[in-house]
Amino acid sequence: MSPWLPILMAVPVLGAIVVALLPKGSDKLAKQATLLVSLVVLVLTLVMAVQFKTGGPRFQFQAVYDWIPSFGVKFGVGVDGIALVLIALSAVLVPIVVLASWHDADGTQSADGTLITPKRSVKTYFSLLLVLEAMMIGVFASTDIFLFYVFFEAMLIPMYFMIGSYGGAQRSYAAVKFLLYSLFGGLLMLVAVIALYVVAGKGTFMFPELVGVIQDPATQKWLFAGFFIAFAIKAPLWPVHTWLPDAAAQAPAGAAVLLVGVLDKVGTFGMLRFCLELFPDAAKAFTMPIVVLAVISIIYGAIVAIGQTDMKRLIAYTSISHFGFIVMGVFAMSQVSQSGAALYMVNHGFATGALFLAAGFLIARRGSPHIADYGGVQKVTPLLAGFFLIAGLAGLSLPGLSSFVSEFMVMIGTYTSSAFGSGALAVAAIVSALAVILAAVYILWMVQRTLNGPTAEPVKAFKDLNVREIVVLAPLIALIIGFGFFPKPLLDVINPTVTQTLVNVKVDNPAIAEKGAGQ
Amino acid sequence: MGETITFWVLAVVSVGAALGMVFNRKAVYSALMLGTVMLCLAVLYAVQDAPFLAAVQIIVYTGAVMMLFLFVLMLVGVDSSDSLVETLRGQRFWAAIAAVGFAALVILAIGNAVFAKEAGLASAIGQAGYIRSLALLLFTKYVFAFEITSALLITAALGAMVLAHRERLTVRPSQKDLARARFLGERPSPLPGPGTYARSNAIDMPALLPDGSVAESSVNRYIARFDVEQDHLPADPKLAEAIKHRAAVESAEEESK
Amino acid sequence: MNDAVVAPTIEYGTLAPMLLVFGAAVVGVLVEAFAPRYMRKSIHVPLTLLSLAGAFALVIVQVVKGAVPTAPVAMGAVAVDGPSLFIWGVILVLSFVCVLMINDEGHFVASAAAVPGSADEEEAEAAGGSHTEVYPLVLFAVGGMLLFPASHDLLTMFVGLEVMSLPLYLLCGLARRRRLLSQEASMKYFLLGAFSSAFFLYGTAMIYGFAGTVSFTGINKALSTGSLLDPILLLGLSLLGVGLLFKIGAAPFQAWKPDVYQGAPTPITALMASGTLVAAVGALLRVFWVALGNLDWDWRPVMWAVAALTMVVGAILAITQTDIKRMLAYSSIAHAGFLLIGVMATFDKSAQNAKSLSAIMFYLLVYSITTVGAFAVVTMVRDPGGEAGHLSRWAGLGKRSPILAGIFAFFLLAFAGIPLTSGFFGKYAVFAAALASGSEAGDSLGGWMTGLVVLGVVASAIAAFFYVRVIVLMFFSDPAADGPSIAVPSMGTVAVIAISLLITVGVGLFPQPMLDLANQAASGLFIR
Amino acid sequence: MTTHYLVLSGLLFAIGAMGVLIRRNAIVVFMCVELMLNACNLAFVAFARQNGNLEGQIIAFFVMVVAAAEVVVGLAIIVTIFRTRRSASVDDANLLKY
Amino acid sequence: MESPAEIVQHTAGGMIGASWLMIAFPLLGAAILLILGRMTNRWGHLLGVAMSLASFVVAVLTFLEIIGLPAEQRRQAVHLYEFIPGMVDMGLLIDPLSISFALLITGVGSLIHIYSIGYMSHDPERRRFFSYLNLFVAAMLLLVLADNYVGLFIGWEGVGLASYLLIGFWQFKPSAAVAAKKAFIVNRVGDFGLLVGMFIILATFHTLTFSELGKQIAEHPPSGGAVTAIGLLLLLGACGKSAQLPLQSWLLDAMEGPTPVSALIHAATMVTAGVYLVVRSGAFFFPPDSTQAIAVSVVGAATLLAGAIIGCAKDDIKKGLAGSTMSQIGYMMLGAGLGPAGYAFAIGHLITHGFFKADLFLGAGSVMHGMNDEVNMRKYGGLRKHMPITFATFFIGYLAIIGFPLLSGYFTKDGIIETAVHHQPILGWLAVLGAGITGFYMSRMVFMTFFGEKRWEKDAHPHESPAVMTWPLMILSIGALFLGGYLILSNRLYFFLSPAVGTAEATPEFDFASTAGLVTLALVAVGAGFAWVRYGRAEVPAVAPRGSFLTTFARRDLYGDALNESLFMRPGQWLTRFAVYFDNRGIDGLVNGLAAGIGGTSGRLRRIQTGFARSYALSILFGAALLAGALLLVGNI
Repeated sequence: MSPWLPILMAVPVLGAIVVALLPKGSDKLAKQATLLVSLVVLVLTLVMAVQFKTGGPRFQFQAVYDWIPSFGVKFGVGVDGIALVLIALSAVLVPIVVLASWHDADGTQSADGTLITPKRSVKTYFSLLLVLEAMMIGVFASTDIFLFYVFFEAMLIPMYFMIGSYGGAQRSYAAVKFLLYSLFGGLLMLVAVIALYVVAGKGTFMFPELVGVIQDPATQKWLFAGFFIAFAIKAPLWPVHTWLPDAAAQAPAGAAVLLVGVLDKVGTFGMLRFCLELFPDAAKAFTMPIVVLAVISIIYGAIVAIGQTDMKRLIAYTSISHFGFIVMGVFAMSQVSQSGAALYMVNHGFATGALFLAAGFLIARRGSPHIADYGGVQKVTPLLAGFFLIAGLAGLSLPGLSSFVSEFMVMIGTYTSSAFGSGALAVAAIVSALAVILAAVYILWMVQRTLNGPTAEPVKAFKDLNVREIVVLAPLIALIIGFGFFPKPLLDVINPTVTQTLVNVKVDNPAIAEKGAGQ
Repeated sequence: MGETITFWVLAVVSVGAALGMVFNRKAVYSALMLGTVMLCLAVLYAVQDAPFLAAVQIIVYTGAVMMLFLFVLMLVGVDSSDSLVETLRGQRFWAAIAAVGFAALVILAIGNAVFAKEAGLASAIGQAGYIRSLALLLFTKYVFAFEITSALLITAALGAMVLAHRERLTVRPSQKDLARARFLGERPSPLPGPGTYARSNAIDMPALLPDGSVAESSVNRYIARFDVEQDHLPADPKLAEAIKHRAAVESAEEESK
Repeated sequence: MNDAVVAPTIEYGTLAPMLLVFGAAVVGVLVEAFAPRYMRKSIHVPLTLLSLAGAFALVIVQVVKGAVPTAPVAMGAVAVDGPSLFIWGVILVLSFVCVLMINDEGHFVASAAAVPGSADEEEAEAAGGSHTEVYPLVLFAVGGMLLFPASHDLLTMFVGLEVMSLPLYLLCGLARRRRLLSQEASMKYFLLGAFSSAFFLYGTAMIYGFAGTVSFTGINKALSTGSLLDPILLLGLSLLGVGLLFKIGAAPFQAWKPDVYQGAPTPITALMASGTLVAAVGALLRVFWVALGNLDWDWRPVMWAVAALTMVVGAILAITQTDIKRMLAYSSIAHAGFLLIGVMATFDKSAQNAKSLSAIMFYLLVYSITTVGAFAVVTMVRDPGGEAGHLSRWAGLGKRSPILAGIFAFFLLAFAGIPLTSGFFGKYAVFAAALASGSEAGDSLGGWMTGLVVLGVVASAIAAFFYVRVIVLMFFSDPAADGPSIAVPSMGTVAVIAISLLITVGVGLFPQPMLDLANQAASGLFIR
Repeated sequence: MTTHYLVLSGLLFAIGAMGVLIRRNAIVVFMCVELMLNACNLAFVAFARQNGNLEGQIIAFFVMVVAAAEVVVGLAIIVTIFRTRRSASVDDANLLKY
Repeated sequence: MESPAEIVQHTAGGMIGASWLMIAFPLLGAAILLILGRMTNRWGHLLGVAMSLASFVVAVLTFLEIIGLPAEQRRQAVHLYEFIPGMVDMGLLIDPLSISFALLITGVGSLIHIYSIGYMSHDPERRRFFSYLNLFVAAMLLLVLADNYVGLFIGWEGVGLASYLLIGFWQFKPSAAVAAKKAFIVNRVGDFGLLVGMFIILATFHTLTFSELGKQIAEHPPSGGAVTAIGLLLLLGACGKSAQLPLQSWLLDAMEGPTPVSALIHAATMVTAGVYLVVRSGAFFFPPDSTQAIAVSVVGAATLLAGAIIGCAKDDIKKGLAGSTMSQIGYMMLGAGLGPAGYAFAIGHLITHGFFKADLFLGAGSVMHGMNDEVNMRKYGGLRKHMPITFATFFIGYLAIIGFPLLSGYFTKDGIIETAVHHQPILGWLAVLGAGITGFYMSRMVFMTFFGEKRWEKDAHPHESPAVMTWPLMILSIGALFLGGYLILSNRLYFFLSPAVGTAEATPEFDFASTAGLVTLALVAVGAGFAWVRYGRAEVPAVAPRGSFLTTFARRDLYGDALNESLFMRPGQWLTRFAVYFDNRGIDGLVNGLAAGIGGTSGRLRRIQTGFARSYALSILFGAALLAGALLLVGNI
């Protein structure tokens, strides 16, 4: 019984309550309180993460309490390596998002004085944010599948309100679409969760006790499908991806970061932990179709991204492409590809986060997400442009930046996976590698149209990043570059979990480069 | 044998009457047809060793319930009759289909059921006798339902009160009040009657006062207005003028409302 | 001829909750008759509330004493078993809460007999009259609700049905505003209700013909002996089903529900949507599980179709509704479908059946409480002409009164079954019960149960759409310039909303205590 | 004979039901419902004799009482509606729809 | 033929152990300049130069330490840190090949840094320019020093990034922005090849580290198919970076960048990375006379001709030089495809080309500096008097590139040609032809710029550049004069490199009087003479005449862009448009359609709720009948 994870969840919830109960007109105090709480969570998370023993048992900091004995549901939390890094990702992103969203609810005016967004309740926004943080931590920390499901679904609500109340012009359409898509998938998963409980007959939802319990292949397939569809929608995988561009484009930049950076990771995280380990045979049986979908996502997302005229939508489509990589890595079922996929989840959070935030700052200055409304930004605001460019380069997985390592691992892990013998995975890896070209096209074309060229008239009035905005972007950029050259800390934490996953999936696919590493 | 004959006669009559009830345009006829059915059923009850029930059927149903229906019918308008045009598309067709289908199913079910020989009520009645047996059941086994039925009756009474009874909110003026009001008013005496004429016995003709002048107030002002609006004025210009004037008073009053 | 009649035994102690309610109703009528007009309300309100609270206390006493009888009481007319007591408790709480709402000004017509829009009506309104008969009528209805699911023979059940329904027919027509709608609702409810109870009665006749008795124990016994009269048994079964399914509003017998819910005064709608539903489901369970439990082989496939149709019809039709009460009515239809999934979750093992029963009762509890809360919020959003029923009037409510809108949104999320609300656990419990019973060995419906649950899930997703749409309207749309005003809530309404919210939140976070209650109540199943 | 009586009762019930569907006058509709209840009673009485117990007859009594109460309430409602609309047609009351 | 020496894991300290400083210095410089931003405006360029020089010093010291070692120990792998645990460790490989490159990069790089102080002195963003230059140097060093393909790839993309940033340095010019993007994207096509190549390497040999790879190949000689595939894919990568056919189109556009960039990146160093890649992988994947090796040579030969032809038609001095760069790298590739026999010449040409081409570019830059950034040679003329130092250095570079006997280019290029004629005669003779064309277009350039009448714009006041610019020119031209001879004669370079790249079957001998050499010289002379006739003696029209089909063909860059446009861009645009449409209308349309369908169903279905009590009753009766029917049916089954 380790108190770490319950505390990590309780702190933001309490913070949210405090923020919500602040008297009227204390907007500034609400912001500061939120920032403080999120920083406390960050510190706690880091302190906890330091104590994680890489060679230790799979789940650490476990805490299990009875919650609903009638249903066999426990409040069971604990983290393995992948969950740990994802929790850390959330804990890092939230304070950044808080800072980034500092004025989002205040109502903003564009350079020419027109009102872009009306004033909205600041307290609500920030308490929603904190609630979301608690749920994000909870969803990754749950070792009880039911609890996981609860967080998985409940997480939608704060995000729904953040999009719907604080988003752009089409926000209600986007919010509803987001919610219904996820809810639909979630409900199918609910059926699978119940069925898992019933079929397993163990009277518990605790993940460690359910691994390897379901043996019947047909049952496995059905349950797998139930889980997978939910995760595929969440991830989002082609062809159930169309909610993301709308949601991400309409959400305020901060919320978009959490949506794409963390929430969607739940999908791929779930695939890796639940789909694979609970239903190994089904996972193997479905690998090829899923990898095909993933490859389609990769290429298709990239191509559609090229054709976007709206920055945030463009970034969203790039994420679809990136999620394709993650899914491919997960299902290629090799140590390297899965480690790469897990690493990708983290790196993508930073990279896309930075990109969304930088784009958000840009949009906040102009009041328009349309690429065509910009031009020559670099000349006026070199700092903003610089950050934007680096974030963009991280988006195209430039070597030296963190996303490269993961993308490379995924592709090479997929190519070299011996899980299925056939060359199909190799073909998938090669086709997916085409995305490196497409990624250059979509990112650089956007950069060219926004940052470069003659300065557009409204852009001339732009102010460069202020201190707050620099503080928002700088840590992300630092992390992107740092992990780009030195991903080892993350990989060391991730690798044992992946190894364990592969053992549970019964795939004998050892680290391909053992020989190369033996120095 | 007697029962069979009774059954067939009454069955034909009751089904005919039931159909008559459904298909008769006039509501009153329908009510009477329903009464017929009920009477038939009463006889059939009697035939089936339920004489008490037969009596109750006649007293409660035919006597009370049907009367209630008839009263309400009178309240609503005795001669009200449905138009033959069906306004809901396909309603009759589907109603017929559904009813026939339902009847077919019921008859099919009953027909397929294999009944033993009727047990008869002799053993049930046994020593106690018919009425006493009924009472015994009613006051022992079904006493709770019996008691609860009272709630139903109270509800019914209460409901009728709520919906139909209009409570007086002001004190009804007594004759004294009315007389006092009359004498305090402008005209203690009654209004003059209209002038009636041998040929046309019309109440829209103003009376003539002994001096030959026209008594305007002798014509009801609503009627006067009607005449004006319908251009139904007498040929005599003096009378016509009086009616017009009277109508103008009515119009003015109407407007002031 | 002179054999003495043995006096019937009535277990007054056991029946006390019900008798108290009926007694209070009769006293209420007497108050109507003898108390001066100005005093009536001040007598009725405490009388009604105290009697309901007292009845609830009596239920609690019975539960605490553990004196749950194992045989039907009142000469076999009433079965006061665990489920009955649970349902009684729920109904009493709900009716208490609804009475708090009824107690508010402005829901009931000043003079029902006065023609709408006439001088009489104005006069009555000016005089500040109102129908205090409402209180005894509600008490009668509640008494019927208590009797209906607890009755142990079909006759008592029929009487209970009527006792429950007649006052509701009347109450539906007593709305103060939009009286034409209210009267129309009343008439429709009445005609269709009478029509359907005729079916119930015919079914009773058939069952009686089959079993020679209308007692559930007797019917159950007759079923096990087998007979050549199966066709009339099945006919009776289906017609009884018509009557009961009508009451819970299952398709294709759902048509009355939207019209009546929309037209009736909102507190009465709340009572119908909660209390009546609970009672009807209880009765349905008793008939289908107790009397006809051995016939599940026959009725479950048909019930499958009904449940599926009900969920789909409820969910799909709700999407295009523009009136909030009407939408909630359709939502109630969809929920009736979900409940039917639970009703079907019965098969051989009694342990599993107890779980299913507990799930249904839990669902009833959480759903009905949330419903009452939702309707209470509806009463507070007002236009000059009364409640602002049209959804477009709700636009931007979240901006003008965030707390109220937030609470309503929370109730809607609970309806949608979002985790961390009570509705989620309700839905979960029912689905889990269905899947578990479907996975029992030998259940011919096994896979079909899964299919039904999946269908239920799809319907939930569709249903979520219209709940979410209201939230969108309230929070994401800009308020209309002349939007509805929010009535200053009376203590009663505040209490209603607070209680519902508390339970919805509390059960959403910690469902275990309520589940324990339901489990305990369901553990012994029904008295057979 | 029981079968005969039951068939008759079934016919009457169906006729009553059909009447409910096709008549517009609320009072007549209600009469049709009464006819259906009467049909039930006939069945009860027939079954009472068939099964050799008096319960069917007792139930028939209850049905009559219930019917009477229902009639009172129903007619009161119809009268109220008539006062408001000057019409007793059930079709005229269709403000609530869709 | 002999394989390269085994790579030794470096253990001792010394300069080799500290060789990472080579990368660290410029990287630090770039980081400081980028992070501190405007604060460094005053001294930023000095820091940049200092860092580059520091790197050069480290390189020289390392070089000295290497040549102090016995030949078989000259390959030292320096382990830095664990990069991707279980797969790749980050480390440096210090061997003759890499150190040669390092010297070239830091040496020429430092000179260009110094030159840029002057060249960019008027640019307000000079500090940023230097940060990019430093970044480039760091990345390029990583590229050549990394001891594994991943490190190489990081450097590879790093130089791509620096190139992108520098081409687009004047990003406010749309043409520069477009050119930068184009360069990056075309390079990415090549990267795709490199990436997939790495997949196959890892899958086949379970390692990406050069040292391990060597052991693996030594132990299990690989089968043909995989190696051919790897080779061709690496070649694709090399083509992208080195602007070889068919990925050549970006280089000409890249001249949008400031001239020092063109000199450093697009002439001297980065574009030769492809050659480095081929040579570095040569021992593994390009066995002589294998399909892939021949492919390398063929690509080289084709490009050298194409570049030369393009060079003939350009009036823009930088584009002309860019064409020549393509062409010269073509020579290197041709040489690199010939195996160890050609490696020394290829690398030698690479080094000398680094000098003389940098010299030429900087010279061109100097000219532009004096001519208000005018690049059109038709508006030059007679400049030799006005900028004598520039002229002199440029002329030396010119002589070197056309292969004037005894100058640097003569030795290296002739070496390649001879080896090629020996091994692949057809390609060799094409190279000879190319040399002739080189003679023509380079002469044309010199004549148009420095000879003839002045054709300047009115406001042009040509003047010699400041010392900070001319000194580097002079140093470079010294290299252009003598370096080739030093490296090639007595096979100094060959023997120096052989531990790293292996040895040929027969040690190559430079033959002053080979047939090919003589023919080359003759052709060059003819070309130069023809150029004199056309551009030296005759008047050069200020506006380009229409010219023949061939001229147009060359001016249009051999229709490379047109080809790309019609083959890739347009279909790509259509595909993109279709995909966007499909996403909005197809997939989203389906989803929205489904939603609308449910809504529509609802809208129609709710009409059932007619509001008529009788209809409701009908539905009840129907329901009852259905229920009864169904139950009777079920009951009878």
